[in-house]
Amino acid sequence: MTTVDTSHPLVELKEIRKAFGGVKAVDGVSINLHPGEVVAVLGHNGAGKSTLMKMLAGAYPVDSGDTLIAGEKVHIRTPAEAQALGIETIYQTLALADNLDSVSNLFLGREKMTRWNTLDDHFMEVQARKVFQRLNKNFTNIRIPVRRLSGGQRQVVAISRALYFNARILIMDEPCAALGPEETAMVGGLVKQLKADGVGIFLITHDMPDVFSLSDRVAVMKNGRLVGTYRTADVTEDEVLGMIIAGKRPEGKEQAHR
Amino acid sequence: MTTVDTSHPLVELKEIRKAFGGVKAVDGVSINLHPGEVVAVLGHNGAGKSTLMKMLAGAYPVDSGDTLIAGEKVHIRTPAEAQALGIETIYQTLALADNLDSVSNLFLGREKMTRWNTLDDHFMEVQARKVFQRLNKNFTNIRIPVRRLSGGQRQVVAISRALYFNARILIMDEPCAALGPEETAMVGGLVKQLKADGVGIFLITHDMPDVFSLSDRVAVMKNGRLVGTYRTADVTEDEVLGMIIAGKRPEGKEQAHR
Amino acid sequence: QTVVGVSWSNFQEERWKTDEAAIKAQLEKLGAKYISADAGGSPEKQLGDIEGLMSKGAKALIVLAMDKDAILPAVTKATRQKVPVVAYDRLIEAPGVFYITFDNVEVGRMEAREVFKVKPKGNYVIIKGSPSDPNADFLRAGQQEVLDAAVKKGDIKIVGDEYTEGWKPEVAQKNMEQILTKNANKVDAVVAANDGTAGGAVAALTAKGLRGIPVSGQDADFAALNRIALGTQTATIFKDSRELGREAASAAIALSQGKPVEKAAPWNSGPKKISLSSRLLTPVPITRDNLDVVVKAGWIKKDELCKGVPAASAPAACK
Amino acid sequence: MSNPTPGWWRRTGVDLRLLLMSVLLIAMGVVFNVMSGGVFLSPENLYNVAQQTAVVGIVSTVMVLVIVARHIDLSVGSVMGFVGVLIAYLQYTSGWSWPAACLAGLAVALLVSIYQGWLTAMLGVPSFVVTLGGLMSFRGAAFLVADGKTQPVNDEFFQRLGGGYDGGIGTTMTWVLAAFVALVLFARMLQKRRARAHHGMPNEPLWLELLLTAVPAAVVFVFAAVMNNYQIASKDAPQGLPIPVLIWAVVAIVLSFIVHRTRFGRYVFAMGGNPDAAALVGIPVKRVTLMLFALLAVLVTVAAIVSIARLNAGTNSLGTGMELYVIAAAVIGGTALAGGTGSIFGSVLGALIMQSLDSGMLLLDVPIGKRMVIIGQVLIVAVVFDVLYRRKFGEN
Amino acid sequence: MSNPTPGWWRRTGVDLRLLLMSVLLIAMGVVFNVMSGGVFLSPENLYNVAQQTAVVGIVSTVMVLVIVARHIDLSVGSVMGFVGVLIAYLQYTSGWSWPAACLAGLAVALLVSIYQGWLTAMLGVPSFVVTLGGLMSFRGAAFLVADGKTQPVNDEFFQRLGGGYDGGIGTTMTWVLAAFVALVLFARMLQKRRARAHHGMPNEPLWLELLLTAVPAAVVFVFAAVMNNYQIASKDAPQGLPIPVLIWAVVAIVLSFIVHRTRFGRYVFAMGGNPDAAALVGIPVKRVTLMLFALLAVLVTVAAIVSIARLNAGTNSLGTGMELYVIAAAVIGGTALAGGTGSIFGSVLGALIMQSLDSGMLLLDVPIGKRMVIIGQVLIVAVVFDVLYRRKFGEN
Ligand SMILES: Nc1ncnc2c1ncn2[C@@H]1O[C@H](COP(=O)(O)OP(=O)(O)OP(=O)(O)O)[C@@H](O)[C@H]1O
Ligand SMILES: Nc1ncnc2c1ncn2[C@@H]1O[C@H](COP(=O)(O)OP(=O)(O)OP(=O)(O)O)[C@@H](O)[C@H]1O
Ligand SMILES: O[C@@H]1[C@@H](O)[C@H](O)OC[C@H]1O
Ligand SMILES: [Mg+2]
Ligand SMILES: [Mg+2]
Repeated sequence: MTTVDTSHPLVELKEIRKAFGGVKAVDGVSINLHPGEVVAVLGHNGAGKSTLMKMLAGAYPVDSGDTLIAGEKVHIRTPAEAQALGIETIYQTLALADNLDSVSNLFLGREKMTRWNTLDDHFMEVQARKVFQRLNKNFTNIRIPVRRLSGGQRQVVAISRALYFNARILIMDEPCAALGPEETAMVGGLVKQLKADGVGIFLITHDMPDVFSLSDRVAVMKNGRLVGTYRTADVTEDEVLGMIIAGKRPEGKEQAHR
Repeated sequence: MTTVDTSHPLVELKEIRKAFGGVKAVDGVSINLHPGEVVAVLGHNGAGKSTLMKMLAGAYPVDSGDTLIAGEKVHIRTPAEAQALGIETIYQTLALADNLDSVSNLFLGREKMTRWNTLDDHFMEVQARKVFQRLNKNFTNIRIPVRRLSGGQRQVVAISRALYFNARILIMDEPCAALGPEETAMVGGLVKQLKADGVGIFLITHDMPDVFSLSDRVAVMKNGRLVGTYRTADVTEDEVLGMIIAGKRPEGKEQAHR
Repeated sequence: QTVVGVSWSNFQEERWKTDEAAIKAQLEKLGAKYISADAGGSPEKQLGDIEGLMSKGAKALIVLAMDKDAILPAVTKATRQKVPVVAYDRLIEAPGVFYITFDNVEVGRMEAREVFKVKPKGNYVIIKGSPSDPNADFLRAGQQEVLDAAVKKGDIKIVGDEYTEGWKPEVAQKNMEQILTKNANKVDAVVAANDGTAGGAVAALTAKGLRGIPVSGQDADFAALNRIALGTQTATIFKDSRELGREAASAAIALSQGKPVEKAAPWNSGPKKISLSSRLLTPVPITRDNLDVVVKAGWIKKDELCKGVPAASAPAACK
Repeated sequence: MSNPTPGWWRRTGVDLRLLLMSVLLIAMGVVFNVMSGGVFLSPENLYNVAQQTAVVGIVSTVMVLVIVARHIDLSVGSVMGFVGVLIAYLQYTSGWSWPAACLAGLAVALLVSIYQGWLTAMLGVPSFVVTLGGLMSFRGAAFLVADGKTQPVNDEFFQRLGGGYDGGIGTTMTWVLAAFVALVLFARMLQKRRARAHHGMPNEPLWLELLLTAVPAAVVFVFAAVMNNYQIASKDAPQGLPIPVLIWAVVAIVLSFIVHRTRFGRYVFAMGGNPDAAALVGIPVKRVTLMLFALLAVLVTVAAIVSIARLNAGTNSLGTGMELYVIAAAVIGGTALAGGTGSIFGSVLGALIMQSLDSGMLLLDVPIGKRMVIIGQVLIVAVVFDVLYRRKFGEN
Repeated sequence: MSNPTPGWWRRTGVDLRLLLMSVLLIAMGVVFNVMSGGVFLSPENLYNVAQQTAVVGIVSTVMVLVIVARHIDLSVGSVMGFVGVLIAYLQYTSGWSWPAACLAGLAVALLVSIYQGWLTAMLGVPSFVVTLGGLMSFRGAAFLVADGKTQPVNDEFFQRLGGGYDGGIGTTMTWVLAAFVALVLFARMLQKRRARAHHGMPNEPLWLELLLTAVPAAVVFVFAAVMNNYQIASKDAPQGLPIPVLIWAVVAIVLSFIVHRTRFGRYVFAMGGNPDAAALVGIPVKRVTLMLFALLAVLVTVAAIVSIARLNAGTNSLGTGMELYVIAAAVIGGTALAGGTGSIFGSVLGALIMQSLDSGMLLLDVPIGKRMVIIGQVLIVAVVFDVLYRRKFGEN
């Protein structure tokens, strides 16, 4: 779908910093992402994973540091700007407007308009139906407020948002935290398919099996700092846990930036 | 700690039902729990797990069905009544008052009073410090609003609430969902210790390794109904997944009610 | 330099601006200093205001009371501190108070009388003042005195009698509309509590094309005088605030110096029958025929009075 | 079914709650009519009530949006008073033409709204506080403009904007308008069917949709007929639709359109449903908030113009306490103070219910104290009904 | 450090925000004093300001709790008017003794609060709506009680409750009270140190705690001295503390105690912080809400008594618009409308700031229009300060 440019990393984050009041939530983190690659971002609670990703997504401004997309320096100040760069995000908190229906939520912020510049609801409904089908065959009540949907259906809507708009870069912040095993497997399949399409994916998760079955590299954070970045194939689960818990780099293993 | 009465199950839930508007969230579920036993409650998203447990915890009234605690029929109408019966709950949503500090939250609803019937803050602070230490050595800023704590610290407070008051029956609704691996391990250790003390535990989780390492029995729900209850040792992971996803009982295996 | 404190009830009605100017000017002439406060319609606040004025060193007080009973604590405090009090425009019935007014009951009588002159028979509508302003009831009482006999005789039928929340003209308008509808527009005269409410009533009448129905008010608001010139209102009661203000200021100064007030007379027809030293000025009913009075008095300029009045139908004062 | 709202109604797109409210309004009308010996439902009284409601109704429509977006504006009454006196002052004392004065009033209202909107949207000061301050400040400002003096407005054309003697649009225009509205209703219905068919979506049976369109069309015609039936004794033709009511109707239709068919409307609802999510999906929350306050300013100015035109004067007390009635109308109409839900048409019904109650009791000579007691309790009853309705149909 | 509030202040238990507000209040006093040629800080004026603030101040203290619990009460002004007129009516027209009349008034206030509290707590109707209805209804009821007629109250003892000529407690009592308060402050400090030591918790250095206790004690003495310095010309002894201020002080202290030392207070804050959590941990949310409304009723009755005693009359306009000032005082004092945060002492400062501003401007002859404009803007400025302060110190 997307043209894959391999001369530059898709995303380069350089020395990114962010503090809240006195808390250094993200403290000089550098990390990159290539097309068709899944980087798992790991770390203890409060390590700064979500904050780092929210900066890339335009939800928070960075305090300092550079962001490069496909080799070009960018300043992402709002979520809309991130979207314009092809960055889509599935937030840990889902970010749905509970009072609107699934269709409206799917297109929220990027509504399809008719030629008289009014909302093209019919078009959007038809499209939405197709997208939701990909993840869940039984999801038909797409015209009731999402507040009334089950946790899994809500997550389907959130994931569909990120899929529909042909992301180049996808941020998934614990997308399966609330999902049952079936839906989790579905999301795993999706990740693999997007990878094949050349999308770059940051995947935040606490689930080790997911890390090893889906990611190409792991990046571990602790207390706002990056412990290290390794090829997933090079490290063992214990070594990853060691990094998360003790911030200890595995001995004799080389870091990998691609 | 607690005297263990083995002649009756600790908890017997019989034909419990609950509907919201038109949705049958829990539909004729019977399940029981013995002292020193861990029953894992499993099911897809929206299966009705939290709703079932909330009824036992007094957060929702039951529509119909009987609840027996240690062989005696009870009507649990409020969380306070459940607590009086020795039922403690760690809610999926944590249930903390964000503007109060950790000490106040620990004792919320069950404050220690001085002899003049005023809050005994000093006593509570000293006690709280001890309890929190059990789960996390580095947790010292217990006098700031919990809103400012990290996700993991908040979970520690929620879990401590359930521990401090010597539960006979403990309900844990996805207690590790937001926890990092270290804290998750800690909670696992706790579960084992409580088991040894004779506490009965309902554990809701989506995590299969946890199910197999911690639980004595599994109870699987689908669409509000109980699929079946088995000894964990009798079933395989695939059989459990089959029950969750397809509602299919494993062939030739016997259900276990104790 | 004597400091005189003036406590206003509220400034919503436009006339008080004129009163204030008159008091100020007279005090200046007498070499005294003017300080003031405005209670914004709240009796509670007015107590505080008077306390404030005394802290500021007022040696005499002029008080336009929001509520004649609720003002008493402040007046008591003042008299005990030997600060003389002039009850301005509205009665304050406490020993030692000097009362200077255009009697509100009398104003009510005049409002009714002017309309009664034109329409001695027929369906009357009474638009009362604010239900939370006791003066509304004094006015109403005066009106009743005039109309009572005719009502008893059956010549006059009161077909509508409504309070007006907060003296708000738009409320008077709505009430008038409903009264008209209720009576199938068979209304022959309107007695309104003041010019603001009269304005609302006139707007309601005009909207129904009911012209020539007598309407009266009080205060000689510029807008009302203009309506009289235009012929949409019949009468207003002109309480020459400048005279009132001037006399009140002089009285305050005299009292503060322990001197008697000129032309003062004893008066004891208040509800409690307390005898007060007083000065009652005569309000002047203004109709189309004597509009020149307000112009000659310098109350309003001719061009303001006659704004938009077609020459053909202009009253004498506009010619 | 997972959707507990009575299925049939939902499919037809009819809001059962509003339907019940309409029934209530009609019932109230009938009761008052009987008690007042046929006066309440007379064309004249209906004409009055419609006019009396317009000012509150105009501001209520947009208050719905403000509340939906989780804000509130307590300053509408004071700002309306301020702008109203200003417009009257510019005409009467400064001698400006009425269009110039109105534009100046609008400009000032916009400044006020930008100031308050900026504090709310940019600084994050709760709108309750900002507009509570505004309620006090602008009441003072209303006094300062003309030093408390009543400012008559005499321009005859301008006065028609407030209804009054020449303030109806006449029978012909009224019929034309009614026909036009009916036409639009049917055209929209057909266009919707065509679009659904085109996208392969199922349609309801034609007879049902025809019926559902015919009912509102009929209501429009009945209303037109009533307005065309009221004739002032001294005039030779009936009034037709009063201009303030026309303005109110246009405002309500435009706002309904904004809610249902534009991005801005959808964003306002999204912000009310989940402000954080709205920001995260890229909605320019601050800009939308500012635009909302600006829209409010426009309609407050319109209301101010109608008010002073109706009263033929700008007085410094104009609009005192109006915020309460405006908010109450929105709330009776089903707007939830927690944000995220509300309906423009509901606010129209809410305003009509309150005003009918007031005017009806006036006809029955219910004294002022009792009137206030009853109106306050009706507001509560309406919301209790709303709460129970939502609970019953599992909305929460 | 993870706690961004300036560390030193936090350790000492001093609320920096309130300290800054106190400084603001003092600064305002000094400026007004200079501009008014020494009148503002004269004992007489301070005595007046303290008295004038008492009624709003009394109701504000409990409004803080209501807002903290995520509710609001817009009906306090109307209910106060209603109860006030009723108490006056029972004394004047029905000839009851004042204690009997006050008890009857209290009973009625409690009924009102149970009604409104029941709708809010049991039915879940938002308190904004319930009390908006109450605002309208009870204003009407205030009129109905005595048919709009002002009811004088003449009992001399009763009148003293409102301050006034004989409404001070005299110099001796004032000194005794001040000494008593100072004593309690020090005793409490020592007791706290002993308790901490007993539980093995560290204490701040004694000199620091002594200093921190000495400052409020000194303030109390200065205030007592000022009140003892004001003598009405015709009396032979100074006034001492006015009774309304004494009542306000007692109310504020009792409510502070409730907030910090009782279950009820803690539950109110927990409900404001997270209503769902409060219910889940077993807090009887409905009961606490009802109790809160009942407490409000008690203090509204107290305020009504002080008001009519001060006015020597109950008028049906009593308390009109008071809800705005009460809420504003709470908000200026740092109570967040979103619930969960607020301080009783803050409301005392908030009420004083508003009243000082008003009285100060009165002394400077600022005309009413401008005064209203300024007061409204000060409210906004106070909250902007609050918002920026919280943002700066990472509260959000
Ligand atoms: N809006 C905020 N205001 C203040 N502090 C914040 C804010 N957001 C995050 N923090 C703090 O920043 C740190 C990093 O938080 P972040 O949410 O990025 O952690 P995380 O790695 O995503 O943790 P988790 O696994 O729990 O999702 C934490 O200490 C948190 O308390
Ligand atoms: N308060 C409520 N009002 C209406 N419906 C509810 C409510 N709570 C739960 N439900 C519905 O009841 C069903 C069961 O929900 P429940 O929370 O018990 O599921 P769960 O098994 O805990 O799911 P999860 O794994 O997502 O936590 C769902 O369909 C849900 O939408
Ligand atoms: O002059 C009137 C005054 O007497 C009344 O009390 O308040 C309204 C005024 O118009
Ligand atoms: Mg996170
Ligand atoms: Mg659950």
